[in-house]
Amino acid sequence: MIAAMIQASTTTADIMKAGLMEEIFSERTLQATGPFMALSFGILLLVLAEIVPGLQLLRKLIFIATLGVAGWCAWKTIGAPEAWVFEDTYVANSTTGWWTMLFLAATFIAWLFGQRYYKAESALEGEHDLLMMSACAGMVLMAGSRDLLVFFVGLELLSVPLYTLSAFQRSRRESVEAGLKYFVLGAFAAATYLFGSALVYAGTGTLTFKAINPADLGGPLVIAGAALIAASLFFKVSVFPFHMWVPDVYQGAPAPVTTFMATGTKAAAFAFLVPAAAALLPYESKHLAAVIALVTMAVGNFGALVQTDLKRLLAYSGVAHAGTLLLAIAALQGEPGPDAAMRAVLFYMAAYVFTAGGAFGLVTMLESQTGRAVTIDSIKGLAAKRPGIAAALALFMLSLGGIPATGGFLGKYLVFSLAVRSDLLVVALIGIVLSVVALAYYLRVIVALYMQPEMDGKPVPTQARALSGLVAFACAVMVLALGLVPAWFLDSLR
Amino acid sequence: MLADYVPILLLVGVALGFALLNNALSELFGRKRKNIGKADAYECGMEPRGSARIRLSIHFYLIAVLFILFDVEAVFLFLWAVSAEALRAQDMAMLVLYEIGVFVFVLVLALAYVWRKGGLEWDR
Amino acid sequence: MTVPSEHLLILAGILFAVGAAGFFLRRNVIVVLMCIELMLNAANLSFLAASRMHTLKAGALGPALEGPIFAIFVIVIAAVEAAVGLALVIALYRNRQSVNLEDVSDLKD
Amino acid sequence: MNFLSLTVLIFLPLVGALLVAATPSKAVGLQRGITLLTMFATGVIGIMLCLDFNGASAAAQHVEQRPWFTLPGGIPVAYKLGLDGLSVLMVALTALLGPIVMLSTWGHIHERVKEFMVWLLVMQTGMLGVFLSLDLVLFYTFWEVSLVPLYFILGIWGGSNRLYATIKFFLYTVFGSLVMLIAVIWLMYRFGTTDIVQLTNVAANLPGDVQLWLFAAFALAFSIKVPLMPFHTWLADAHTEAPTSGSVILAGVLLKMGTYGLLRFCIAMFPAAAIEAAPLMMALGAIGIVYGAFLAMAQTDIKRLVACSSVSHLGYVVLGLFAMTAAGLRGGLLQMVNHGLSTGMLFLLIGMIYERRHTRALDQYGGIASVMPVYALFFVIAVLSSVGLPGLNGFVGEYLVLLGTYERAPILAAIAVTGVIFGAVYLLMATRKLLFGPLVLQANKTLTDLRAREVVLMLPIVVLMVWMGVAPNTFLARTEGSLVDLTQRLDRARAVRTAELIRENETRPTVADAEESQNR
Repeated sequence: MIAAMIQASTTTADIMKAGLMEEIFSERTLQATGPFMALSFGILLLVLAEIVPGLQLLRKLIFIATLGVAGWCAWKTIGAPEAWVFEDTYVANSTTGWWTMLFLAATFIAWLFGQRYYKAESALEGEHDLLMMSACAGMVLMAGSRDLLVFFVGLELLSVPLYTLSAFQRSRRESVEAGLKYFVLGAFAAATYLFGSALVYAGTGTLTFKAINPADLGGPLVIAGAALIAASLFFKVSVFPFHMWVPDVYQGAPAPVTTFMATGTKAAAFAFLVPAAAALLPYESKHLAAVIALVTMAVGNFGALVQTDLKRLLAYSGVAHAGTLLLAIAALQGEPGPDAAMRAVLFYMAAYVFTAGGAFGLVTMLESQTGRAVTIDSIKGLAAKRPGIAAALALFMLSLGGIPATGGFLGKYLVFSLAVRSDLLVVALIGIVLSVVALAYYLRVIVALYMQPEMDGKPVPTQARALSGLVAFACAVMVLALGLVPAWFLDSLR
Repeated sequence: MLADYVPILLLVGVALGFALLNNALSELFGRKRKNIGKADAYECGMEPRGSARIRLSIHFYLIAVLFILFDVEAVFLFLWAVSAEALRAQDMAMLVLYEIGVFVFVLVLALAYVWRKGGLEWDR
Repeated sequence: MTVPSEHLLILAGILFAVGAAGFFLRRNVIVVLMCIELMLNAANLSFLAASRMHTLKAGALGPALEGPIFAIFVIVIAAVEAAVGLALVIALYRNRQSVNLEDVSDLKD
Repeated sequence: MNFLSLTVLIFLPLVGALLVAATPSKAVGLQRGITLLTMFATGVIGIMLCLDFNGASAAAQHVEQRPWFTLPGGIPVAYKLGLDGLSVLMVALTALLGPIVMLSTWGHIHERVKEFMVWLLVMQTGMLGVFLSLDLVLFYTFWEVSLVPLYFILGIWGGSNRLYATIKFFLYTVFGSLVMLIAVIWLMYRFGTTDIVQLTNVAANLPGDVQLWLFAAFALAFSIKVPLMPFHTWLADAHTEAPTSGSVILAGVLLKMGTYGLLRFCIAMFPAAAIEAAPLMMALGAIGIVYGAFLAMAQTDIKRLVACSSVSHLGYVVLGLFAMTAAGLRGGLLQMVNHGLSTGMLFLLIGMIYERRHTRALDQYGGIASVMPVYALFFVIAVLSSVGLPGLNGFVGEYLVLLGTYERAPILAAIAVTGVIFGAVYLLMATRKLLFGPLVLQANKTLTDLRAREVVLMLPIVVLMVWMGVAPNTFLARTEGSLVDLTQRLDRARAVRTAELIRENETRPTVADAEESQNR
């Protein structure tokens, strides 16, 4: 439906444009908007399933089928030539195709881990799936948008469901608190974004990146606006100083939602942050961005060092990873250029989605099985009882720490090579030191898993859940595949 | 430039002055008789009973929120309304009609959902 | 007399600042939500002002409609956020009999 | 496909690891059997490959190259393996120690055997990969991957204080290698290739200061691994906490990865910088020799003592390599192998006695030679080879190193010689305390002598020690081609450098010129 609105808006936006009809119903447009359309129809079907009594039973089928169709559409855009549609407000190319695949994967992972997680709210699982799918649609829209308005629609389509999902366990104090915190700060960020884009619009006279006249970029309005937009996006990707909400929300929200937030939201925000920064940020912002990146890495890593709750630890590590990715944004202004940065960020996020997705997913499983928060203590000696789970978790930790032969290493490698190439050598070195700090706490988890005896009186259920185990295994395979045989992925980006 | 605003300022000044003046005058010259009838809250002649802070049923808020949502969605029809003429000028009227149709269909679906979930039932 | 668009932008900026200040200073969730609405409306005002500015600009072909359209989207989103926010507040009140942000602090390091 | 190929050599242990992982965790015998078989096969293949190696040519042999992936910026990363004079001895050593370590685990690995075997085999793959890969990214990958198994071996089967030692070891090494990573990235994007052979040819032409930076980055990583004098603290902890087999791998092969890296990258890739930094590195080496010796003297824990002694021995290696003379380089290479054999054997022996008495304190022993004559024999052989008795391998290496050092820096050579003497002193003192003297303690009277397995696993080492002592050329011959080539590179770099110095002197105005200008 959002697409319909956009069409309405753009049609009215410049009425003098002729042949709009042909354009809207052209092969190109349908291909470009395919994934989003598929998801939109999926949403409608899910609503229908809630209305028509019998359809309830088909809900899961509809969900999976929709993701499948959307994935197929996205797959078709990957090879295809770049398609700019709706007056250059929306683009579909290999990169956005891969981003879409990534969002679908994140959604699917979170959804699978969410099965049988909710007890009191099991009656509302229909709404849960519905909200998740609309959030996914929002991400797709965000990744493809090259226009401030379209992105805003996508952003809200993602955020509003997420507010609701974080507070999904209405009876749990923590869940509601997480939802409220996320909502209040998110709404603030949205307002900031709006005011920023209003200023940019005032300064440039357009909302579409392609239509911006470079001569206008220097103006005070545009710079102020760009700064505000950057701030709001930094909130979404949890960059210092907008990261305080992350640990609380991740800890409080239902674990599947946390999985979804940690992987999908961040990916979507970065998918737009790169082109937006390329279009709006002036060259001078390079060093500022680099500094923010370093501070973020520092805050995240040192924050994580002292955590005992695994969700919080992963949350802080997510902050640190956002900082690392911000290095790529900083390097954007340098020699390698936006495309290289986009590739690096995409690869990094791809690795991160499967790594963090798997890690959070396992936490989800343990949490729902033991019925209490998963801490460093509670996973002690897990390797003896659940070798498979422990091995997967250890692998994910190594990948988060960027040890070679995992996707995490190659992602970090690409980002740091960007920094080195755009002569941010010192920054890269400091970043390296910080990532050693990061290893310290990833190792703590592995130590607890393998090298410490089980705590008394805290039995870990010995049988894994078949489904969750399978998903975790798939994630592990992807992490290794991205680390060992990345050719198929990297080549398709060029 | 800013001088353009002087009339507005004057208007504000006059309004304030008038109100204050009248109050001050009545304070000065009005004669004051105090009794209970004047002291307590005025409610259309009948004396108030019960606390003013009674809790309303949650459904009240629910209906209100739903109303706001569906009401505000109507705003998108304005776009259509204002540009209908120009759209017909370049025979895209039908296209946009379809689009609005899709849009309204979605709203109807949402309404049906709310209905099905009992959001509209008052006594429950 | 005509008010220049810059003044409208300045007014919007002031409104936004007021809203932001309230957001950071007030502790009552409802008031905080109101402050956010204020900020959203500041954004709306500046959109309209900007669009007016570009429409009146010399050599502008036709009215600059992006501003009003964006404003309409913002209005809708504002309604949506109000709905979700109030729902959250009710849920919050249900499980801790308070709408004061200071009482919402189970989660911390 | 060819069965005698490096790919088979590297990934055979990995296959074994997967097989072991597939076995039920109760079937300990099966797991040990598979591991031993794999290790043995790997050893045979490795040795055959090294025998098949033609030492006369400097070119890499048995080369295998396939495209791996292409980095953004169009830089192809290849899966390229090759064996050359710098790596051949290391590969042989690794392949040989594999089965020996495996045999030694019978004595001290009793719980979680399956995991241990898996990690052991993965370790073997990683180490062989480090020595054989000729692609920078591939090398880096193996370099880091080889950390992980040792991390688990130390952390799970280590001593009481293992966690501290484990994390210290891991963070130290990772820090070094991450700094190296930055240099790797820089090199790649500067030259657009990751092929080590090509890079070795082009990187030598970089301007001196750039080379110096890159050299520093690589040298940091490798000197932490070696470990060179200021970075040595992790080693003693790691050794004391590690299980016997862990120590053997650590001393036997893992530390060699550091010295090997110094040779292949720091010296061969950046000769000019190496010449600049040679005095510093040599000094560090010499200090390491003496300092390690003093540390060792102060130890009462026999295992810690040997650990410190290996700091001292690796000092010789660094000293020899950075002397960068024909003799020095050969000595250094040989000394790597020597240290692997002698120190590895010492750790094995200490492990054996520890399995019997569960203490490593020297004062708990004494006079056990009378109850364990065979043990005493092997111990004495190991010690003598380690102190460099003529006729055994240690002597040849140390002699060549000192010879090479003498040509460049006589003083350092002198210091190093004192190191030899100290080494003899503390090792022989330790031997006396351990083996000879009166047999007082009751616990020692009932000690049983070595079993057949323990003898068998040490025999090949002993044979090699004697062989290398009397006929070192069998081994040096294989390194000849590469070393000659390397010396030529170094001479070229020296020539360039001296030319530059001369030019500087000419351009600098002399006193006479100044007076002239005044008179004018």
